Amino acid sequence: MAGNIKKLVLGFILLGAIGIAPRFLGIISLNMAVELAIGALFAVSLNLLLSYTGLLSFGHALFFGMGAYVMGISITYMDGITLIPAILMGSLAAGLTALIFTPLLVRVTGTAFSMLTMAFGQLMYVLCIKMRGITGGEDGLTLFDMPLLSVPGVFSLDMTDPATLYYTVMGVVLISIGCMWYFTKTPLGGVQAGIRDNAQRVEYLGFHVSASKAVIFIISGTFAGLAGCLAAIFQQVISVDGFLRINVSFMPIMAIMIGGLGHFLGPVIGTIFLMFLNQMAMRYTDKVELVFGIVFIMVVMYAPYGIHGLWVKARIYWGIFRHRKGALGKEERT
Amino acid sequence: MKVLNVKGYLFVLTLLMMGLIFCNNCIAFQPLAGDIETFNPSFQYFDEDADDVIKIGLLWPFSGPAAANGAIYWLQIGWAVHDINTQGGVMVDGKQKKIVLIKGDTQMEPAAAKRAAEKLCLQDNVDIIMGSTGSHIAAIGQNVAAKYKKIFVNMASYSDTLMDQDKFNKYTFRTCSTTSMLANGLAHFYANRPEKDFYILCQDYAYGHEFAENFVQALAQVRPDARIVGKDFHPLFVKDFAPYLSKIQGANAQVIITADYTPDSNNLTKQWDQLGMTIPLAGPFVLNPLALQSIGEPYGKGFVTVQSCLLDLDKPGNKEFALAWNTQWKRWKDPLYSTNLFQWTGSTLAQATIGTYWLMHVIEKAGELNPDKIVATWEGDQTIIFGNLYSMRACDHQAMFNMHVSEIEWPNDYYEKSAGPIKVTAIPAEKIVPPPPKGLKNCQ
Amino acid sequence: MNPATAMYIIQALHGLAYGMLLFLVASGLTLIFGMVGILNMAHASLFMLSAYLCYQVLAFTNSFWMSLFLAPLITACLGLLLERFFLRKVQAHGLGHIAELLLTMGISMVIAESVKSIWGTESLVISIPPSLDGLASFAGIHYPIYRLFIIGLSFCILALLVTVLYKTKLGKIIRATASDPGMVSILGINTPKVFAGVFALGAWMAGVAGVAAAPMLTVFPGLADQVGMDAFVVVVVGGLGSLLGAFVVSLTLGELNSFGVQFIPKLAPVLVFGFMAIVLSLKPNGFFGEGDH
Amino acid sequence: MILEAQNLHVYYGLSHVLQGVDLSLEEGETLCLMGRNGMGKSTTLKALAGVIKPKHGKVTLKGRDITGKQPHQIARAGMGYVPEERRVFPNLTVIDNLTMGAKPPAGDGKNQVLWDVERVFRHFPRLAERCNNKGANLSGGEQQMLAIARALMGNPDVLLVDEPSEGLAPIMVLEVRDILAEINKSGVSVLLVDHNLEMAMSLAHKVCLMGKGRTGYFDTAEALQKHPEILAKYLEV
Repeated sequence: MAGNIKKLVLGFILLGAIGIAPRFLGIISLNMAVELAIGALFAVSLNLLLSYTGLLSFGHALFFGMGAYVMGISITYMDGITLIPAILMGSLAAGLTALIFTPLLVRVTGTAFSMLTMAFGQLMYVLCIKMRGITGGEDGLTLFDMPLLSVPGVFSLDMTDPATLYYTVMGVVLISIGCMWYFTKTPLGGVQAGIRDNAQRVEYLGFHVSASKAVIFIISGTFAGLAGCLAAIFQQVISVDGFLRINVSFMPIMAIMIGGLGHFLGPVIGTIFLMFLNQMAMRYTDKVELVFGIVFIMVVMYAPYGIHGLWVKARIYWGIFRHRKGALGKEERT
Repeated sequence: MKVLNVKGYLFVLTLLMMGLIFCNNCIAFQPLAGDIETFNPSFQYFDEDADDVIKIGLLWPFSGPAAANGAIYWLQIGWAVHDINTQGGVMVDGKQKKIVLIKGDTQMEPAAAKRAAEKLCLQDNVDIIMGSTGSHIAAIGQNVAAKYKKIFVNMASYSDTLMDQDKFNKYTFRTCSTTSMLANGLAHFYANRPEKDFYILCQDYAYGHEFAENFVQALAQVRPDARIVGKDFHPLFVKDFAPYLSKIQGANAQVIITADYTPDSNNLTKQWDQLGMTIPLAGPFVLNPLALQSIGEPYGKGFVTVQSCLLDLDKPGNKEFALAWNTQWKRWKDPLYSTNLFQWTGSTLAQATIGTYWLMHVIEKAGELNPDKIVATWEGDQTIIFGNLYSMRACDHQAMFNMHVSEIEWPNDYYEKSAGPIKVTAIPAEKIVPPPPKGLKNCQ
Repeated sequence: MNPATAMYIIQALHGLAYGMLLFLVASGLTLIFGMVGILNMAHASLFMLSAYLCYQVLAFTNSFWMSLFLAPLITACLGLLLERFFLRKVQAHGLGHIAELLLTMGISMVIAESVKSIWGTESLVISIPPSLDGLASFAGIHYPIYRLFIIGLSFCILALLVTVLYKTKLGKIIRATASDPGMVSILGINTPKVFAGVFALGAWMAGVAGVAAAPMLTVFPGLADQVGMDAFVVVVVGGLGSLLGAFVVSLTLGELNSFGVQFIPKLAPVLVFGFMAIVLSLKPNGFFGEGDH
Repeated sequence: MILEAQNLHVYYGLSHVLQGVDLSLEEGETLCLMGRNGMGKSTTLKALAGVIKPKHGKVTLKGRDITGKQPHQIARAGMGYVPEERRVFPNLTVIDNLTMGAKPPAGDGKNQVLWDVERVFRHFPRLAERCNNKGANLSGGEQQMLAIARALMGNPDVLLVDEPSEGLAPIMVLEVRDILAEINKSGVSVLLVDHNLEMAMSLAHKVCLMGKGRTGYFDTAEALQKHPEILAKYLEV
């Protein structure tokens, strides 16, 4: 109970900090926070799949890009559309793509699943380049005339203003992550961990493994699509390199690994760490890839459960240390 | 009239000289007049904290897979900046100001590019941004720059649509050519040549298609009897060009028109040689010293290259620059810059240098760093650098200059051991520059 | 000869040359996967490194044959070290494929960046050795000798590999280890040593491919990604761990590529990934894949 | 004493599976380990073969301490192990399955007749018939024979056999029993785990009964047959 209150207080402090941040941060830091939040949402959506069903997707950029492209295309070709329907269309399109692929995907596991997702991701990448007429090819779509995020007569927000963008993205990301967290606590969400550990047992419990996998795959895809929409709004350019390349799929995997596999908020920590690392590396050297490579190797070798794992370990050691100290203290007293 | 006439050049040159005599303050620097011997591309030092400097942000990939590209522009712009700095700098606000270059690493990724551009604008507080390879990156760069009212000088992105009515903003200038200028230049070159069967082999993306379309259109106008015997678009970074080349051989083409750049162009040249082909390649990037060196004698003799600033060693200004560059190159030890690729300047390797000199001339003419003043000064500005005339079209901010086409010669007296362009044909700007986009309001 | 027939023959040869080169890279990758269950993302980097080493050895000794001997040897040693000091330790964590994936990706980044620092970012000049330069002519067809050499070399290595795997006791041990390493260990065989050996063998083959490719392709820091993706597709479509699958799919991709260019150039880039997506949709473990790893 | 285990403790994660197993096998004997399901019989064999590491305890083979050694080291020291699942290599032919693990006996092997393919085929005529078939194409009984034969090719001094009769037709059980008897007669000590009481009793010189991760009753087979109530206590559900 005390732990819960502590967490609640911590949450409120964090929320407050996010709320007042624009007063203290410059545009650069604000934009970095936006980028971070989008990256975190994308990584959490992938983590939903990875940590809770043990399915590693190598082609999650497919959904990220699908969301962005559908949103971008609807803005470019549909006159007078506002942002909210465009975003909805983007996310739903990503979810729909996931739905279309589910019959193929749910029947495979392990490496085959990773390979199949990668194949579709790459296929989408190539197709987007080929369909130059709609997607703009390598140059992509530019959204320099961003429509307003508005409900007519209620409110209207300008997404080119950094602070407004910041609040909007933060709000959407927090709500989305909250939704996903809530999902993991529902009975169906609980089953996902079961699928990862022992698919057969889940079948015995009366849940259909394939259907459960399909549901989580679609949810994960939809939120990845939403992250893509936000990224497109932020960057104002939707290009294959920025949204569909294989690196885009790898980044959230890295974030999950670094943050800590199997922990819901691990990817958020991982995204923050990667962002920070990128900034530091850029400041001091041109060899950003070298720094990243070495960090990945170190993480896998010495902290296989990422930052969260290190934290747990540290707590255990701290516990042992305190226990010993306490014992010592008692001895002294007696 | 194929070559711009010499009298015209002399006239403008005289005017310029007279201007120098009468107005000492107007132009404080001259290209190549500085202490270029102390220039070292690997260790360019800029005193960023000094007061009264002109800060220029470079928006290029300096890390990641495309880092080589950033290095090329870092060298070119650094050259001009070093030259100007050692002459005391640029006369602005009544003071001689030195130039400081600040890297903004795009990593060739849109997200990183946006971050880098914003950092340049807001944190480093640069006065001007130069960029950028990759038209999607350049689009982001010019958009961010316009948002914070910074001049953006596009020196490396050729896409015609980058300055169309949707993307144009008044703070962006393009000093390099567009894809259609390159293609038109090449087509005009073939107007009076015997070859008439062409095969087009381009990269399968916007740039390649744009080039091919423009070439075909221009060729149809200047050479109605020419035939396009085949057209292929290959994906970026092809491993093996052999299937394409064998197909071309079967099509009985006389020239292969290709807009490919490295590494595709290198690979193409290499495998062209391995298959024992004799049909010459023609395009903007076929003059790559590394690729030509690797195929051995006769080093791609007969290839045709088209470039905005192909240096003509018969021309005084050009020759000076080329020789100064070559002398310097012999001293560069860093593997980044010591390869044959950098042995001679010209073609892609001179474009940004010239653009930098031009920009500095404009700043000096404007006399202040206020972006609106610079915009007003640059629009319609004309200048001569290394003997070539450059003018800025006011309505869409596209640089206008002659396009240069040449056959590659070997052996030759000028380029030590390597192949090079000898008799350069200048295609006059008015023939090749596309009409300005109609939607822009100044263009009507 | 009839030009059409000549075209078919030449395009088939082009496909064979590239397909066999691809097979050299992919077979090492699939061998390692079949044995150790690791999808080695650094494999293509070893291939690239070997191409660069070929350049360096050429610069020192001016002998292509020397570099064909030395460069693969160095990459094999490097592979051995990677297995011994990195992968084996990570496998002991028991985190499964994702950890190995991240590790090998990290290694590939380090290799790529080291290559850039040592040899620069521009493409290197590696000419075809004089003894293999020029065209061979038969029945009115002219074909580059070097490409024929690549085809021959690849077949030699394929023959060597098949002999070792199917005719020697070592081969039996390797194949048995691929299916059940625990049981092999129970029979008194030091499986970690077998793993290391196979890893080194795979790296060696990547090395040979690197040297063979160096004069034919462009040696630049993106070479790993360029060929790596194709090799990856081959391994996945052919069935992870299946040598036969790698062979069949390499040749299929090679021929698909050259005849695709000849007849349906517009679809050529989509072809590879479309092929992969379709095959995997129908057979998730690839053409010749055996169960799930 | 050719094989001896003292106070073995094994954990699977947090569950304490073996809680003190003591065993001893005399040279040339067959010892049968019996008990109900889940009492740790297979685990004991695995711990002896080195497939899992005991947390406490000591195992000696021919007087040498082999505790905590790698499986291949233990095999080289003279231990043969036929796992419950047989684990025949499916992609190798019968003959390849046999030859890949063949090795000379540990030590000097002075009073042993060497096992080679010929001798194995004499004992297992069924395998000789199918010598070029893939492991995956064998029937259950043939796989069991192959697994035993494969272990013999390593010329072990001690053979651990886990549930050889499981899932076999009665006629095959008899065949397997005869083979095990022959093997034992040829000088190999056998440690057998099996549910088939009849077969176990006909083979075993000694019997060890296990309950809840511990060894309990340990005596000769004849002695046990006089006390059916003990057998009932350990074996009946």
